[in-house]
Amino acid sequence: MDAMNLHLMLPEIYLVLLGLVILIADLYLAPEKRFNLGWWTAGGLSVLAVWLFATPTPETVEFAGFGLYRADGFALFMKKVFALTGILVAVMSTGYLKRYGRGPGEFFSLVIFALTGMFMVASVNDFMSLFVSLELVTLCLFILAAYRRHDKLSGEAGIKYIIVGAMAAGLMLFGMAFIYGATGEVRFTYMGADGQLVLLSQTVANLESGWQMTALFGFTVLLVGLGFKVAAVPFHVWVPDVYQGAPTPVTAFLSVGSKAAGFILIIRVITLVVPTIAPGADLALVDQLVKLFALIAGLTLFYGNLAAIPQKNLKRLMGFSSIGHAGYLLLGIVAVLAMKAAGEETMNGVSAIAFYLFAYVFTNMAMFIGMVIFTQGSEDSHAIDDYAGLGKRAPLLALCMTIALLSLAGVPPLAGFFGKFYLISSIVEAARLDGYGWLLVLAAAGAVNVVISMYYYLCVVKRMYMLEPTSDEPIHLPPPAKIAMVACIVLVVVIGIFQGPFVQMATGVLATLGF
Amino acid sequence: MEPIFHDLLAAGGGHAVAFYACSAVTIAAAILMVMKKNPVASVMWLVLSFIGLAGIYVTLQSYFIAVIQVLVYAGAIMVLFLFVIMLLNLRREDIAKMELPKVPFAGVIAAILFFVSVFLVIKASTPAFEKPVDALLGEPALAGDSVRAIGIPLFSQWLLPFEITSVLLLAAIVGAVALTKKKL
Amino acid sequence: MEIHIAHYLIVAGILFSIGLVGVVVRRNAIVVLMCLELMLNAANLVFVAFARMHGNMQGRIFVFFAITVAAAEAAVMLAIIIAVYRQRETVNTDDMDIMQG
Amino acid sequence: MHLSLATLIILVPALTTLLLFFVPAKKVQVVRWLAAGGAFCTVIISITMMATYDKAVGGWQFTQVVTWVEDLGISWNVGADGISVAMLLLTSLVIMAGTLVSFKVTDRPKEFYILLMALVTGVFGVFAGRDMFFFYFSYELAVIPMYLLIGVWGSTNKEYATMKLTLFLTAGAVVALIGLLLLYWHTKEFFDANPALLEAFRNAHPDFSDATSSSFNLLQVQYAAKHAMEMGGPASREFFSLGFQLWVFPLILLGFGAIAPMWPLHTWSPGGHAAAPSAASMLHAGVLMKLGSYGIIRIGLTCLPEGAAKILPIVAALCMMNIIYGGMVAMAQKDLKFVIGYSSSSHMGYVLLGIASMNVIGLNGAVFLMFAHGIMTALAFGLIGWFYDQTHTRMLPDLGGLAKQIPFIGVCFTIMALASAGLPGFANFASEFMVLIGSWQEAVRGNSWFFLYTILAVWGIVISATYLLRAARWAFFGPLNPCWEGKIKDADTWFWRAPFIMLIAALVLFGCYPKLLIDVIATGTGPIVDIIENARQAVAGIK
Repeated sequence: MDAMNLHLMLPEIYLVLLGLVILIADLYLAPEKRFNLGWWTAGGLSVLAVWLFATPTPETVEFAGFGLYRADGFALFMKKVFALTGILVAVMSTGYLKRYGRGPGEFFSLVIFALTGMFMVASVNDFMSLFVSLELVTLCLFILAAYRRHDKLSGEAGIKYIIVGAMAAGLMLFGMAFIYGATGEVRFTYMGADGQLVLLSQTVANLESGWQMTALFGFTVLLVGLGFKVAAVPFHVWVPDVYQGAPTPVTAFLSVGSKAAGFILIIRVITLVVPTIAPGADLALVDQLVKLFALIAGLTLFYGNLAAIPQKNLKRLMGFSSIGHAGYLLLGIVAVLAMKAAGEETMNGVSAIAFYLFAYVFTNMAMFIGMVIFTQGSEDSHAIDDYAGLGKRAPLLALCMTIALLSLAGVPPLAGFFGKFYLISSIVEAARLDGYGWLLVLAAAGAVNVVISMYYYLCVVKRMYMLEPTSDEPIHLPPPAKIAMVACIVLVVVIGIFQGPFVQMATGVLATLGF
Repeated sequence: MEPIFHDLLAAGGGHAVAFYACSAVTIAAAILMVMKKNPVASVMWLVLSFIGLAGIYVTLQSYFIAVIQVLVYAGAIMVLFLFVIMLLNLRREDIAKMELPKVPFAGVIAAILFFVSVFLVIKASTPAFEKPVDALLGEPALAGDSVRAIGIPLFSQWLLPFEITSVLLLAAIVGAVALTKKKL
Repeated sequence: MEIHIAHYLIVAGILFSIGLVGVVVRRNAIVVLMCLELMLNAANLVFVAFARMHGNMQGRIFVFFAITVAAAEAAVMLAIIIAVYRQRETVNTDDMDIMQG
Repeated sequence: MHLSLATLIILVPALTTLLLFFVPAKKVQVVRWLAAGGAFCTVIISITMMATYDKAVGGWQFTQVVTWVEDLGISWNVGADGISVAMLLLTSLVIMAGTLVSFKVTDRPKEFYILLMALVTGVFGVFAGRDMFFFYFSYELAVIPMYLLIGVWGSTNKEYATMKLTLFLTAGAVVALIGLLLLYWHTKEFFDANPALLEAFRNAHPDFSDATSSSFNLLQVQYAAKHAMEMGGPASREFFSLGFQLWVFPLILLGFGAIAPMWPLHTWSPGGHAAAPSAASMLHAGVLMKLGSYGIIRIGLTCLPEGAAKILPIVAALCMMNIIYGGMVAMAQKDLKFVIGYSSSSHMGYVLLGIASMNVIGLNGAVFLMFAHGIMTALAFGLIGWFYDQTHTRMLPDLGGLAKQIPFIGVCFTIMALASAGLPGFANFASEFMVLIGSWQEAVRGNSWFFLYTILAVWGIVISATYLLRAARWAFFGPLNPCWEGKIKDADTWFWRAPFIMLIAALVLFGCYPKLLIDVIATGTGPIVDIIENARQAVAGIK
């Protein structure tokens, strides 16, 4: 444990170097060639993705960076998700930036640095790295959200995002300080005095009740801070404005990357720091968290989906829908917590979240690539009415966006369907535990929201197919973006039909979740 | 310098006096920072608040942190703030009026709730926090709050977050330039 | 008169709450940023106090990172503020309401 | 790899859908004939299944099991028992007729057929599925294409109707999903607690020799339910207790009842039928509505028999609302499609009544009626679609005397109305008669409410005769509305007549010789009645 083990961190090192190469190459390239940096980025990230997918899932947890970095199955899985996200963001940004016409070097290097942060987030094993890496992610995203600096919306999005983001950082820091105060330790796993590996959750479990109370307060505040990052109600206020104002590729990046990073951290904190309590013991600590999260999950589901209904702007609608999806992912968290409260270590919730995120990447990215293609001019507005008659103007684009929307709504045989199925299944499993029968209400909420979300997604589909187009201008589909979009859609269908290998990938992360 | 502080604090009641004085300054300055309508005045009060906070760090015998607090916060960051305020040359009417419409009202309640919950947690866990701080003054673990004592773990055990921070600062620089440079 | 760790925590709680109020109440983006800095500092104080109690270094080192992050965040936020100011000659968050839900 | 017939009947429309994607949209004839070819293959397959189903052996035949998602215990687990065979035959006949009728569709025919084939893939999946996940998956798959089919190709308030329909059916599906998931986890707990039974299950079913405790396999759930119920009294036992069943059965009932459609969840159906294009409403009323009652029989009755025994007698009262209220409303309608729409909801009441009477003849009658009503209503919507395409109105007052212009359609429509009204010689008569006898038997057995239900149900038949014959008379007989003079074409070639003749032939064949189908159905319903009979004895006396 007490070694740097640099070889485990090669993906991150590779990413930093890639970012630096892009940054420096930008200086030496002719201005008109600079936009090719997007292809450099996509290429570099593709190499990384292939590398990650070729890496076998580790059987045991390996530590690097003096025990501050853990290389385990969950981290590897999430890094795959991030690498794919990065590639797709790079592909859709290239055309977008060409139209916008400025700053490709900085843009792509920031995307890569944000990815570096996400990679670190996936592997953190202590609160310090957690804080610093998460801030690296959000800092890059602040800048990217405000990147269209001559656009009022973008600036507004940047300011709103940074205020909320910094507030969340403050809350997280405050919470971590209290957990540190209770335990005297910021590492999730560390060598105890007797040379044994200790899990921070064991330390918390062994504390006296006053300190446990302190730790519980710390968890709550920390998780509230993370709630901002994943856009859980009532910490969602920034989402619609930031989603609408940020450049569309950045919105896509936010909706997948930032959310996944937040959920990774919640899972890490829950599995490594929140104690598992043996049956019969005093449940107070974790039980409170179950109730808190169940409430938040229910509110998030209903708020996100209900507020999406009256939206007139597609980006804003996607923002609210992403709140709804955060609600679904929180169902998995509740399931994990309830299992923990009952003293069981089965973590179907985690693999459900992992699967859902994996499916969500392709679905959401296909949708956003479609939106980037749709805006032909340099302006970046997305009134839903503009999409009227898209089925006639650009059949392929409309088909892909429809499939993406239906997958988001959870319709078979698409990836989103199985994701929701898996999550609701995990919460029903938790509801079977003694004393947690009320979780069925949450499962019902998840089910009801399938119907609500179906409504507003279908409203968009309706405009595309059932209304007449408002303009006859043909829509040109640039080949790279088109290929990326179609590839995503094919994957959405493939994952939806042949879930087996992907579920196996998602359950594979469970083995190394602990030590 | 450390021994001087140490002796002062160790003197009967010195620690308590120092704590209360510094806390009073910090809190009062913080309140004034929020209340002042002119951002320049706010910055000044914030600087004072941070200096007070540095004083509190001293009573905790974290001398090096106290120095950093003054240097980085009061020195560098606040100068940056002042610089931006001057640069933007805000017109008088733009200097925000403070008002309490409905939404901020909820925020005030949230803040009060937050403080109450901190207070309740502290009250509930009192036995755990019982150790008086001035009794710790002579404990050997704390004698090493020197640059060396912080530097060695920082560059060995905690090297990883340190390296991430370097990327973070690079990203911040790139971003700040990308957002503000006139011609890009 | 003995000073306990609890005293420090209460000071931190007060500072954090003042910061929170400021973030919500103030309309000037720069002042909001200052309030955010205050919140981070409150958290720092908790760390230092607990580091003192546990007698280990981790809390203090954490504070270093927190200060660094706060500095970087301040730089970026000021950059965004400048960019926004150039578009619309204001840094008042109340005026930022182009987007409506 | 050997593919069983049950697999084939799902894969054929799925492959047709996929192939249609790659046919250029301009080659309309290719698209049409490809779809018709696919549909024809399913007819061949389902008739083969019908002919080769071994009634002496009974149970599940044509089975195939392929692991799908190993970690969760999901498999491609298909087969057909007596009930499935009847339903698969129904589906293939209706889709055959539907594709032929839809040759008239000129607006984006490629997309139309893709959606139609995707929908029918889902329907086949439900009827042949033996895995709860696969069942649910197929069920949802069948719901969504309908949204676009109605929304794009429909008429009469289509946007509202299609959204309402989709949301209702999705809501039903997710309610049922929670019930299915509860069953899944409950079964897992049961097998975890009784590993010996898991071993016994594996040995008893060579197909599932590697089954684990977590499984969506319907057979495994039924096995668990059966053995759990032998382990103690309904109230006291640990697994599948009466309390559990009283929780889960309503979820299944409501979930599938929404599509059945059970009163008061039926409100989506008439509007949906009216808005849908011909082929869609044929499939919708003919087949999709049967998914609901099929789900209740297949999952509700077999896995939760005690819950069913307690709740179904109460539900029978709702069936009366279906029959009487649906019939009364149908009488007041002016729009011909609404008449048929409400009549569908009324006839589905008989199906539910048959299920609720929980005896051999009632259940056989219910399944047979599902078949007969499916064919009949598909015929009705196909015929209405035929002249609606030309008249662009279905309002009865605007029509009249059409038989002079389109004699073939008129004759077919009259036959349909007579069949639907329960004229002997048609499948509807035989099946409704069986349902009534079943209901009467239940009454004789001691549930005296069923006397009332039976009498009301007989009246329901009278009502349905009234409105159907009235509609037929109004639309086709009497003086011809002069504005249609020479404007509408009859189905004058054998090609256009084929679908209608095929459906009428099926009605007559099974009406005159019901034994052909009932013998097959009985092999499927027999074991279910046994299960439920045991459960009724177990819960008798428990309040």
